[in-house]
Amino acid sequence: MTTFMQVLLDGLMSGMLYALVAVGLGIIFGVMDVINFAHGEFLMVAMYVSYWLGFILRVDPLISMVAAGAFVFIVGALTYRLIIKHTIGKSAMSALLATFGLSMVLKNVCLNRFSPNFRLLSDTWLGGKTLTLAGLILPVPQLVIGIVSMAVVGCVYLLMSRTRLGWAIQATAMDKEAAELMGIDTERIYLLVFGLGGACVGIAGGLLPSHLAVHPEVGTLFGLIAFVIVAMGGFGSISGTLLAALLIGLVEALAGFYIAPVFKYVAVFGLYLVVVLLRPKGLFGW
Amino acid sequence: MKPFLSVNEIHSGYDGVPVVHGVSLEVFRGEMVCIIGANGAGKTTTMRTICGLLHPEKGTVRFKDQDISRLPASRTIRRGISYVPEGRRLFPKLSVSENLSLGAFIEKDKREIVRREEEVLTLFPVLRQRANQKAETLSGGEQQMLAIARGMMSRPELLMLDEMSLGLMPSLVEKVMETIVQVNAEGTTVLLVEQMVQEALEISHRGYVLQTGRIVQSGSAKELMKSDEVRKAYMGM
Amino acid sequence: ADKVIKIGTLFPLTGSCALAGQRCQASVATAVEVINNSYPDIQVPLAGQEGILDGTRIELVHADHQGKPDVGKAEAERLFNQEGVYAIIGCYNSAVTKPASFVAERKKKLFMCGCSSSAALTQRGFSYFFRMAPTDQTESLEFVEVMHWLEKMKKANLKTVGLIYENSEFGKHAADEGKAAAAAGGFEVVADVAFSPGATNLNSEVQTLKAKNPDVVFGACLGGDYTLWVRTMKQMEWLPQAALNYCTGYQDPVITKQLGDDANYFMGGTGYSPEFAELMPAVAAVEKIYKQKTNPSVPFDSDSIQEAVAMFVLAQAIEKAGTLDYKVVAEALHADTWKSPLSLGGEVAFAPGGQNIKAKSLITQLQGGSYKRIYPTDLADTEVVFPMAAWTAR
Amino acid sequence: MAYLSVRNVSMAFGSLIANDDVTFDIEEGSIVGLIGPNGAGKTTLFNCISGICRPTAGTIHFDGVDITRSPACRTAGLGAVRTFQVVHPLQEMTVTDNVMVGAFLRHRKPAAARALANECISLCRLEDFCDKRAGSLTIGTKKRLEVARALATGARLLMLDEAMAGLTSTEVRESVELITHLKAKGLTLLVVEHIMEAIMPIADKLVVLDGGKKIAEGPPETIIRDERVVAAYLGAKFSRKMKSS
Amino acid sequence: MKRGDTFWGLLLLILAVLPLVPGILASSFTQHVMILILLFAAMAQAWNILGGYCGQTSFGHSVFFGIGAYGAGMAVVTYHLAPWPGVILGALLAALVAMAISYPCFKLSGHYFAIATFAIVEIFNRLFMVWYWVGGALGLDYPLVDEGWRNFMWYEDKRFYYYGALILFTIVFGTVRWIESHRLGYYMRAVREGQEAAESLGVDSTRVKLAAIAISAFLTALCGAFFVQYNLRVDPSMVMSLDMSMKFVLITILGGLGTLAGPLLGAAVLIPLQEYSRALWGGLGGGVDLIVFGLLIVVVVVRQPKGIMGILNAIGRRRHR
Ligand SMILES: Nc1ncnc2c1ncn2[C@@H]1O[C@H](COP(=O)(O)OP(=O)(O)OP(=O)(O)O)[C@@H](O)[C@H]1O
Ligand SMILES: Nc1ncnc2c1ncn2[C@@H]1O[C@H](COP(=O)(O)OP(=O)(O)OP(=O)(O)O)[C@@H](O)[C@H]1O
Ligand SMILES: [Mg+2]
Ligand SMILES: [Mg+2]
Repeated sequence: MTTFMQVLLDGLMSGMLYALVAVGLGIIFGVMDVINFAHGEFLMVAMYVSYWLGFILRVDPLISMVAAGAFVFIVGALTYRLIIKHTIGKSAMSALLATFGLSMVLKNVCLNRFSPNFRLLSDTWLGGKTLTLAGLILPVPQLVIGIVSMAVVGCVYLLMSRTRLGWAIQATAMDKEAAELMGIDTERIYLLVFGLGGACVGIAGGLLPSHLAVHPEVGTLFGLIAFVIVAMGGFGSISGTLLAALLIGLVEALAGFYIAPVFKYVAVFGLYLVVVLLRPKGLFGW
Repeated sequence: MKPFLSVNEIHSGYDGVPVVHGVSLEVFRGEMVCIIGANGAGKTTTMRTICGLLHPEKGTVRFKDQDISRLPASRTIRRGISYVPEGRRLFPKLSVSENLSLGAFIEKDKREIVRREEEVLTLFPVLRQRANQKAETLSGGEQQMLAIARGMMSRPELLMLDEMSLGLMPSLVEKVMETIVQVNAEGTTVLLVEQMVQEALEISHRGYVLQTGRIVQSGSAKELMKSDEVRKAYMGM
Repeated sequence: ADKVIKIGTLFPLTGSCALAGQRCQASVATAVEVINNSYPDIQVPLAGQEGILDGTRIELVHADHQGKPDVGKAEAERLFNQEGVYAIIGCYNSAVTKPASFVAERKKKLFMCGCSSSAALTQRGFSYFFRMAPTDQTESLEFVEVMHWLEKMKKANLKTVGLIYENSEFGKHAADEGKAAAAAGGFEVVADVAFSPGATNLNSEVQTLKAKNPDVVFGACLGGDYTLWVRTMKQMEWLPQAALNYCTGYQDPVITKQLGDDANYFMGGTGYSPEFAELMPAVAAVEKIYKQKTNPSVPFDSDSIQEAVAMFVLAQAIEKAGTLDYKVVAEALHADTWKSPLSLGGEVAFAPGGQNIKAKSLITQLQGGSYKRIYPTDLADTEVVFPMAAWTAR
Repeated sequence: MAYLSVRNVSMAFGSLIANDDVTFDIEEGSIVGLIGPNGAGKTTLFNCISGICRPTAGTIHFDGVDITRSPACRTAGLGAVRTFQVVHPLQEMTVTDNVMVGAFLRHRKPAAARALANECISLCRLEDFCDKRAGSLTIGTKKRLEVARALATGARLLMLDEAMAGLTSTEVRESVELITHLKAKGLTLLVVEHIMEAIMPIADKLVVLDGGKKIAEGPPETIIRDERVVAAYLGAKFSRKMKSS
Repeated sequence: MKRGDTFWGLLLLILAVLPLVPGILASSFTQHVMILILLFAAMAQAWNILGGYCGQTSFGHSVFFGIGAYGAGMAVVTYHLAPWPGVILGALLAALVAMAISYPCFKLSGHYFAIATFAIVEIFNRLFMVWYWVGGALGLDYPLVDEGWRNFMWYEDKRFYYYGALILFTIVFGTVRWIESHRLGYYMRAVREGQEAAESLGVDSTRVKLAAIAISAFLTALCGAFFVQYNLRVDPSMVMSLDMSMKFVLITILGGLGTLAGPLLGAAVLIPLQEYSRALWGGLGGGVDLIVFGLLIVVVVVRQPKGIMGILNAIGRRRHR
């Protein structure tokens, strides 16, 4: 029983991290209909930012996550300005191609500049600490990442549904031209959305180096999982993304433990297929 | 008197393919002006150029004595131009009332938005019943009304309507026309594009006839209605 | 005139194995540096003279196979046909070494393999293929030996074995050999845990190990996955009595810095470590050059050093054959036993098929951040800590 | 049985009943006008007949075949083809290609399909646009394209959903001529239209929907005099105008 | 139409005589690049049937590619036969698998479909990784076999591979050319542009999509078989991975989606870029070749989002004006 609860708990915590990674992708996807293939690499960049801050300036990831978020916000905004902007409304798939190129560039620039070494921050505030609760082990880093992640996702949700800006974003997502006619500066909205999406994954990446090693390939699998989560939740739905992320975290942990670790991603991707076959627009999609 | 809106020799089109070749027109404050023309004449293109969705390759658009040719649509609406586009362009996943409040996006005061919504719903009572329905599930006519209503939410000084009668039932066309007249009488300048030439000319002060991207005729609505070419080409007589 | 022999290197310089690939490349370059120039004070064959065959210099042509077999094959062909290299040294990933060495064999040109560990490579009966490192098979057998030794020496009660490995050609191969060896040694394999490399977490993997609670774990995890594995075990407050690792993340000196005390008491097969200096006095001087070629803080590891060995052995064979004729050189390679101060055994000799039968590896244990030799006992310098000290006791 | 027979069809979207027990018949070779206020359920009825929606109750027979549950492509294959009120051009294809998609329903051979397509294109006066991308046409032209495409399928029952909206009166006249021409060729037409000038002169029968229910059915002359229709739909001014002309 | 076909005929003729002219295609690396161009053009074109013409973006083609590859690979490695029976079986199996897995997925639209195919690749990849019968993670390595067409294997002379690739290219492009001008091609494009409209014109969109994916998967599997024969090895990450799937997509998009020439253009640009930049800078280590490669992709897209076809069209238009 304790084992079962422990597995659930582990799943839930990785689910919460996935939620934060995916929500960034989700808003970009939902608003601009752009598959940002470089999303995993945004995560990697954030991890490097946080790692170097920690390594050189001895800043703890808990603080440098803000810097990482801000940095990737800028990376996202620049990506939009320099690349995505030119593809919008011209050809549906070209943004995919461009972001794929970008992911290759980011990955290899990091490889080139920082070498392929994997790097891990030691002696962080959270690193390696655990809490024990009724026989369950709660690793503090994951716990904090989970909490931060929920908080950020919550903020994004409120932003999108309660504020004027959120409305403007939704309107832009549905009909860019009509939104412009309402006085919404869609150019700014796009820039913001891309930045915001980057910032979310940036915060996630900023927190990670205290327990996951940074290397140029680290984002790949995260990016992959984020795609599946966003689609499973339903494009444009933040609550869907959250639910899907938690589900995927749970399924990953349960299948990994009760079936076999090799099959955990088979189960995760299988879950997506099952969900969309039952609900073709994802859990909460339009 | 200085024109409220003046369009000078604009050339405009899509992807480098010109559609409008040197159109000029003027609208004075408080007027209702109507542009008529066959399919594909460039009426919509002209309207889009005025409101800033397109930018003229040559020529200028001046509004309230300022050059707005290069302003994007999101800025022209702040100067007081509201364009109700052809084909409605509602926000399909948002409810009717959400669509309406977005119409007043440039207004920041929430209470003011509610007040305007109230006003507009009085003009279009059908929408009141559907206030919480998603826009995409409205019938064609309901959607058209919502589009017009949304266009009026920003309290524009110049309201541009593109084929607003499209798909409306006869009694509604009548009603919408009456509403427009009323809106115009209350001080909003109106620029119309219409296929229902007769009805449009009946309510307008002046009119322009557009043919393959050029103004071929203009004058007071009465003159145009009497003109043989207009009658033959556009009124089916 | 300047006489030159071109040698190709083919390693994963990008992609998920880039770290190892770049080290291997630097290692070959180090060997070439030593061979081409005169280093009379380095006690390694050919160091004292400049070049081979009376002053012929070796020139390296580097290539990147990105960890992909198809790219590796294409690059091998390009190196031979376009760049006109005499031989290729590579490819780290066994999956790439296979097609690439196939190309060489067909062309009847030499392929020197440092550290690809798949036993299958030398079971193909190739006559132009030579591999320096011990195979997974050798290592697995050694692991089992260690277990028996522990049972005897420490009165340990070891019955069950768990495996954790990345699900790739390398990991799967190691695991298969490990399973076979453990079974042959009379141990029961209770957990067989494969994971996708580059994992986001290893929770269920470690949870599975914890649930099955094997006495000994064989690990084949590379790079970041290794640290993640150790950290996750710590988080889940579990440890086996002993953990034995293939030439993997374990033997990357960087982990001791990153994991600190947590890295301690793990064991593994190690072909080289700076702590072996007394056993291999010649290495230190070569290592100095190596550090200049890569990162000054990173010494040789047991994978990368094999690539240098490959270069040295090839050069020695050419020198001895006195010709560049492939057949003659290949026969010479087979015929002799080569002095190799950079190898643990000090010698290299090839069986038919190209396996270095003198290949040895030591079992080390990390203690206090350094690799201590614990087995075989005649080479040991430290007493083994067994069972591993619990997380709470560190 | 009539050519198209709609029996007790109801269609509900959740709690909203868009069609409520609608029953009417269409005789072969006639033109039937379907009118009614915005939101009366005309398009929904089209969706039910053409197989895009499954009606929640009732049956629909076309030429003796039950098509109540048949998917859209089968209904079209049987010869009942509709156009869309909200135009659905095949954006990135040229006008000719658009029409050829329709034409392939009857002709497998590209050459034959092309010939048929060209014929329909000239019937709908789209010659000038042949090589244009359908997405770049104006709304009016797109509507004509819808008609041309439907014609090209060799439809026997053509259902036009506001195909004349957005045309100038002169263009409407031309379309009316086209419709009468088609009728002469033996096609049956079901026409939804808000432009009374167009529909009144040609319809053999009008069916009026309001709030999902059928409120009147009969020849145009009686319909314009029907109090309920005038109140719900035509409005005073139009009915005056219609009567006077 | 006519003029286009003359162009293709001429192109094929030139490609066919190219190796016969002494001095051209002399180096084996050039030959290698040419082979890859033809192979990847054929692969991308096969993808283009479903992804470009039919508008169903699939990231799943490496599954079909892999099945074809394993068909040939297992025939040779496991059963010690000539590859041919495996090729045919693999291709048929790929078509069947494609239809079986995509039938339910066609309910999904747009990105949901794309991501579903994405998931399918990952599932297949992981299953093949642990499936002992097909070699699992270890993969299958070719033994030495006799050279020649019977075994489709040559160790030194690449010219035969070149002709093999050319035949493959011709088959795939010919098929697509035929489809394009016939009913299926029109129907596929109609389904892409608007399923509802297509259905109302009598197009059975499910059948059209199934036909498209079956043909596409069959041709893709043939390319897969060629790929293993050329590379002497097959394992899941080589042939059945997202990386491989991306190649199909990238080349087509880069060249021009839904056009006959697009895949060839895309391959003709991307493959030499990839191969030569690697040859030139790969050895430097730091992934310089990949940075350059990535940057060039970005620049092309930013300049002309409609791909190289878009650039050509733009030039053509300027000339006309
Ligand atoms: N997005 C576009 N891309 C390319 N060409 C376009 C586009 N939109 C319209 N056109 C072309 O521009 C010309 C004029 O179009 P415009 O929409 O201005 O006509 P209109 O007078 O409004 O016609 P209608 O009454 O049918 O709406 C047409 O020939 C049309 O094909
Ligand atoms: N998919 C849907 N979901 C929910 N309600 C719908 C849906 N489609 C239509 N409706 C509702 O059904 C009613 C009938 O719509 P329909 O489009 O059939 O009207 P119509 O008679 O064609 O009107 P118009 O003349 O304006 O086109 C409308 O009130 C509309 O809001
Ligand atoms: Mg228009
Ligand atoms: Mg309707």
